[in-house]
Amino acid sequence: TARPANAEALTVFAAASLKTALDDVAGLWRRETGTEIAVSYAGSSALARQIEAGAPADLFISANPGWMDRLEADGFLRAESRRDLLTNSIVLIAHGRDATPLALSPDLDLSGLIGDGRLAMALVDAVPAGIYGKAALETLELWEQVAPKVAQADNVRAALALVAIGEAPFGIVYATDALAETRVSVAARFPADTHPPILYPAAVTADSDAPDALPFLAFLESAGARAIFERHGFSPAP
Amino acid sequence: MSLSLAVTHGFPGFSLDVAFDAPPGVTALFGRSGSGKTTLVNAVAGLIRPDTARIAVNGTVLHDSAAGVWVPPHKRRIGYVFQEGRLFPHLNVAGNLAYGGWFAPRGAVKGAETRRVVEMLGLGALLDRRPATLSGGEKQRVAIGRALLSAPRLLLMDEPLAALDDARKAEILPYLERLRDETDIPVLYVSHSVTEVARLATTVVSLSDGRTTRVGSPAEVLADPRAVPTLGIRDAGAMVSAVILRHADDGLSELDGPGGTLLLPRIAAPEGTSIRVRIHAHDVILAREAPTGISALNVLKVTVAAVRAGEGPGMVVQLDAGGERLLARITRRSAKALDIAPGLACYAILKSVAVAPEDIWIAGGEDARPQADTR
Amino acid sequence: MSLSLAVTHGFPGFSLDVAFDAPPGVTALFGRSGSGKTTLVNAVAGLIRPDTARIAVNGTVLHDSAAGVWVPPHKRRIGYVFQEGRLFPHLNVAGNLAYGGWFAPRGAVKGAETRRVVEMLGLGALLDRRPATLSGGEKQRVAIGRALLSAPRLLLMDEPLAALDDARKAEILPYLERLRDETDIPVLYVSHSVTEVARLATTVVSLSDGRTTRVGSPAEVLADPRAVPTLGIRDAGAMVSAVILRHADDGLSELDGPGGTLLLPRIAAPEGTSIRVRIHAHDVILAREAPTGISALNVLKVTVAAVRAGEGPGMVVQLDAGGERLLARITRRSAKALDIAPGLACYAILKSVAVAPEDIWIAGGEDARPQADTR
Amino acid sequence: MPFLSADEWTAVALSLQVSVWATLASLPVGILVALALARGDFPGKQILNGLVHLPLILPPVVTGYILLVTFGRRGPVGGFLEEQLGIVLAFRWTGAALAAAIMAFPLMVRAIRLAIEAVDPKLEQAAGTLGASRLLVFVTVTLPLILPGIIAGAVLAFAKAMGEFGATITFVSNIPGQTQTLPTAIYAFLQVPGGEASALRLVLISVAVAMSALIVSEGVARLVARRIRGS
Amino acid sequence: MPFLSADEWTAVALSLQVSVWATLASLPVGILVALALARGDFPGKQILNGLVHLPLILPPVVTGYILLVTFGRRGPVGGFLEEQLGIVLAFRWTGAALAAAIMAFPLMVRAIRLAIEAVDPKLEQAAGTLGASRLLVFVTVTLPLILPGIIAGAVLAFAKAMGEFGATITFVSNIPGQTQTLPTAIYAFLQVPGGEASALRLVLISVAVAMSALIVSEGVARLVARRIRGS
Ligand SMILES: Nc1ncnc2c1ncn2[C@@H]1O[C@H](COP(=O)(O)OP(=O)(O)OP(=O)(O)O)[C@@H](O)[C@H]1O
Ligand SMILES: Nc1ncnc2c1ncn2[C@@H]1O[C@H](COP(=O)(O)OP(=O)(O)OP(=O)(O)O)[C@@H](O)[C@H]1O
Ligand SMILES: [Mg+2]
Ligand SMILES: [Mg+2]
Repeated sequence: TARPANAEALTVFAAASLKTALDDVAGLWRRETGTEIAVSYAGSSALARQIEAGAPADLFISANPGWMDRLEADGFLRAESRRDLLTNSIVLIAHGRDATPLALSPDLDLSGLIGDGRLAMALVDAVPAGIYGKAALETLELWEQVAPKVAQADNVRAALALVAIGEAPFGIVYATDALAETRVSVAARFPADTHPPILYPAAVTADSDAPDALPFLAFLESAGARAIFERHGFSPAP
Repeated sequence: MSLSLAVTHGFPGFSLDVAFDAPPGVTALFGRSGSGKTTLVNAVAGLIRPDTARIAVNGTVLHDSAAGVWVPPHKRRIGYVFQEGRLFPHLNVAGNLAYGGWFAPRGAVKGAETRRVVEMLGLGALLDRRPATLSGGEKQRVAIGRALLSAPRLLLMDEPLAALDDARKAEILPYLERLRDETDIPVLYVSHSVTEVARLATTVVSLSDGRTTRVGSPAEVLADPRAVPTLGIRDAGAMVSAVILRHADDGLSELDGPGGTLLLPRIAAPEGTSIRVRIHAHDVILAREAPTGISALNVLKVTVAAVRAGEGPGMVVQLDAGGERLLARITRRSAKALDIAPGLACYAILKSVAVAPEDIWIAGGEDARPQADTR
Repeated sequence: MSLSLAVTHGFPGFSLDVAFDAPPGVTALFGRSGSGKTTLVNAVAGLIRPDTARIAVNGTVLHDSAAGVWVPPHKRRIGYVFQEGRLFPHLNVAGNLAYGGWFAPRGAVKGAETRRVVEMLGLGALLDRRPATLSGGEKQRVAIGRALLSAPRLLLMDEPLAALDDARKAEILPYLERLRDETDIPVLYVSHSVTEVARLATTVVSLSDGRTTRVGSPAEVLADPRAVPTLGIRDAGAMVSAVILRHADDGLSELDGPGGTLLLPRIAAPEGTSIRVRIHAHDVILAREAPTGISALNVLKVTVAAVRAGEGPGMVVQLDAGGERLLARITRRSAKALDIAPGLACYAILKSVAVAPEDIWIAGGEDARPQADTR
Repeated sequence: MPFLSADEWTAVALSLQVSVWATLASLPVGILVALALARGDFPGKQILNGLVHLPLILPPVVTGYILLVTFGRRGPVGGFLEEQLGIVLAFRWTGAALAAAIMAFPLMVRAIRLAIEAVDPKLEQAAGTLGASRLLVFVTVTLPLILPGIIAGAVLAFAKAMGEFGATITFVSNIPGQTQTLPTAIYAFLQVPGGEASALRLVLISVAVAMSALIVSEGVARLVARRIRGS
Repeated sequence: MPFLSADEWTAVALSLQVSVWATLASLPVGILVALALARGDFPGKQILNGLVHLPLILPPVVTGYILLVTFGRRGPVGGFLEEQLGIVLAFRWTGAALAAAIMAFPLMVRAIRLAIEAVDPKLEQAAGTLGASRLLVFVTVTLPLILPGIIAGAVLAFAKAMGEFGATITFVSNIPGQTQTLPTAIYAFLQVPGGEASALRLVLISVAVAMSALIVSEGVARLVARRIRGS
């Protein structure tokens, strides 16, 4: 099949939560190589489906492995190019600048702390941040008590907003989100072993013929890129 | 004063400037198409806001632009029969008729009156129908009924009978006359029909190009030889008074009329009733001597009061008949042959049947119904 | 055959069942409000699909429900003057007038004709105006103009003149007569006015409750004593033929009429022209002897042909005047006094001015304009 | 296995509840605003007009966010409502109804406004001469005549409310049994690989419900219109 | 620092382009469909009506998804269009216009339909008797009379297209310079910490553009209506 007009320009499909970090990395790439790059940010699910439908994406960076697995299984990726790029952690945040730190354990009366408020999360069965959060609460045996109080937002940013403006006293978001929002503070960090690893896998698509695809993928793991990602709160994947 | 008006209004290319005071009763607005009749009526109804206006009905000021008084239309209590019907499409005929009653003072519209109006207008079979399914004349009848049944303090009727056949008109006119005679609701009545105007009007206002050309009683306006050009020659005629003496067996009524006994087709009013008759100028024959052996039953002794030549072959002769004025229109040739000149004593001949039932009406009796005999 | 119709149609509570063949010319539809006139006209226009129909105009079948022929309205080339105007609100008067011409065959509507119609209808000053700003009569005139200027093969006119004043009517009627006489466009003309009908119609179809009660020439229908109840007594009368002999200096025209010389107000047609005159029954006086010294100029020798008593005080007397029929309406009392009976020779007296200009017209001359004298 | 899970049934019921309330409760306001826009002549008319259209122009998330900061418990209006009237909108189905109503408002207003503009003012004048005040003219003449337009507006609003998602979830989140409407449930299914079949099931339900409403309303509108035109 | 970045300017321009095209290109279809729904009497009318409303009922994501699988390069229609006509919609601005047009279609159709239903058929009959065929009646009478409704429908559609997000991002993604419209750009900003200010800037631009269109169109519609009513 024919490629779209700008075949040589690199098109990256990336999960929306990467926008600020990846925009900076892309800027660096442009400065260093002088070549163009366009990044389309949307939900991982939408992007994955678009790749299945023949989208002109050269590179896909997903916010969770699930969609990457599906694309790989159906042969839309160059499997050998797939790698786990970044990792993130989830945190319990509270409204206000200086939340009392909490010790996460089955004994914690989280429900009592929430009171008649809400625990803001991303969709617990659909959106990665929500899935990880629910898994962590289950591991910590806290899910049962807080489940009725969970307000699920359609994405993790909306959950953050609920806590930021004080509509919900607590929320579970990525550490990266908590970092930049001054109206919330971290009350507790969920240990990495309480939930499946939070990974941002990346891979070159099967249809890609952009010569820059693999170099850019490599560039994402370069020290310069890494510094940017870390500045935005991401960690390099193990 | 029943209706007092002073209105000026300008449209691009047309200006209205009318002022008159009319006594109680029916004020007929008469004038050619486009002379400003509907505009004036709309001003009275409050549907347009004329540039300047002073409008008062029975002493109540409805609009006084100088004093800043303006009564909104719904407080004017007006029954307006529009030139174009304007029935409510979502209501059936019964609903349209009842509409005005919903807002009238409690008890103002009586069931009996509704039934009478429905019957008079022949709407009984149409009550469940929607306006969209009515014929042109049926719509107009409903519009008349709707206005009559809104317990109005003022009736505005813009060519209400134009879409109706003569038989239907003959049924509605007596009702309007009764309304005029039995109630004190002033009526502003727009019509192109001199017969209607002469029969109904207490006052005739003739409009031309937005200006009043004549205001007066129909007797004055219609019997004025100078009015002939305005009214149309065919409608010239005089109105005379008479008293019913006797109803004869052969269907005629004998009247004590101007200059002698008048015989007319039976008038449905008791003996002794005063009536008014409009006698068309073109129905009157003049004779030097009383003729005999002719079918015309009425031969009145008259004196020629004035003669006025028209532009064509005709002349209008004003006659004095026992103190009342009559008009006759004859040819110049006849006038010459008979030597018609002011002061001449002669005879006016009039066929009984030449007088149309709609030209006879009760002079103002309280309960006598001015129903012309239907023969 | 010019117009051939057989239509049945049912509405809830009303059914139409009409069939007639009319010769070329104007076919007048006459009948009370709600008698089915508009329904019939709509069927001819193709705006309703009657239950069964066979409609042919000048031999062209427009609708034949039995044969499954149905010509859609826009192919019928009809100029329809609707009872309610139906002007296009988004076009100005000029646009409304021109509308029909856009779809007529190329060159069918001539500029001169447009100018003539605009002038005749007095629309010159209104051409730029939108229908919403026109008076009732102005709208109706535009509607008439729009129909006339669509180069129609058939004209349907549903009470076209009802909203107009007499003077305006008098300007339009001659145009319609000329249309009838100079073109072969058949016209189906709905009217409540006997004067209009008598003047224009070639054929009169009288409808009552959806059924034809009479079909015939106006002379037949209007002079038939039996038609009196249908037409209304005031409109009974006969049509007679006459030839213009001489135009006198005093504004009268001398005619060779039935039973003698007729003197009428000047008729605007050359000497020698054949005309037709409608003489109202109530304008005719009967006399046993020729009267003298009276202003009535016409005294015709007649023989009583038939006598028909009415319900009231009147009788209708059919007269033979030199082979033509006349009608007179007199009181029973006079009939008795004069001993009126079939076979009696007597005199019919008629005032010249009693004959209205609109009751005189050219019998069918090709270029003589039937313009009544305007006096 | 039943066609729908209990949670899904609840979502269906809740969607209906939210949509019906959103439609009915905004109808009077919609009629008033449409009237003001169609007939009124006041300063700020264009601003009102713009405000009404705003939910159409803004991405739903933005509208939802604005609702959140305004009608949330900490928001100026939301706080007032809670303190003074005890009305809580945030995280409640009532809030979902508010969001749906606001998103559907421009559609409703435009339909009603068009209907009002089509009413012949001459009929209203006639009603005025017969003694009806402006309010009564509206109730007895204008309102019946614009009924088809009101129905059309209500149907559009209902359909929009059935499909509304972005503003709703931003404002009231997704709490199963309380604020989880069909569109949210569908959205959730579409986020996970392999959720398409479940989503399709809910889509079909949603379509079936909305279509029934549509067909019924069309029938009613046709009936009303025919009554006005006269069978 | 300029008020907007180059990418953002592109997004503004693209949004305008997409909305104008979505509106103009769907207008003829919208008029036809409105005509069929208002006047037609054919089997499947209710189905057509339902289809038209579908984008309103479905969550935009679903509509976008349906577009993706239908008009995508691998989809049945998309494949056909590309092979036979060389038209590619997926991941092009044309696709964004398609998505916006489809999302706005119910609003446009309803407005036009209401206007058509308000036209007095008696006027169309009159035009018929004067020789105009059904098509010409439509062009010379119906169309001018429904112009205010068409303008209203176009404005609604334009406003909706300016705000359309869910279906667009699902169908054509969010590629800067190619498919990134204002709403999708706003969305992307809202997904990251600190993006609110940028989002707000874009929201203001979007509102300003749509409001200007609104005000102009109101003026035009008022002019047209006044001409019809007669000054
Ligand atoms: N759609 C309809 N449904 C029911 N009845 C109808 C319908 N249309 C007309 N009618 C009835 O059919 C009869 C004939 O109507 P039509 O309009 O033909 O009368 P018309 O002779 O033109 O009367 P007019 O002189 O008052 O205009 C009337 O009684 C009318 O009420
Ligand atoms: N809105 C308007 N703009 C401009 N001219 C107008 C407007 N309304 C009425 N006119 C003009 O004012 C004049 C008077 O109109 P009006 O309707 O009062 O006439 P009318 O006497 O009722 O005539 P008709 O007997 O034909 O109904 C007409 O020449 C008409 O064209
Ligand atoms: Mg008028
Ligand atoms: Mg009729």
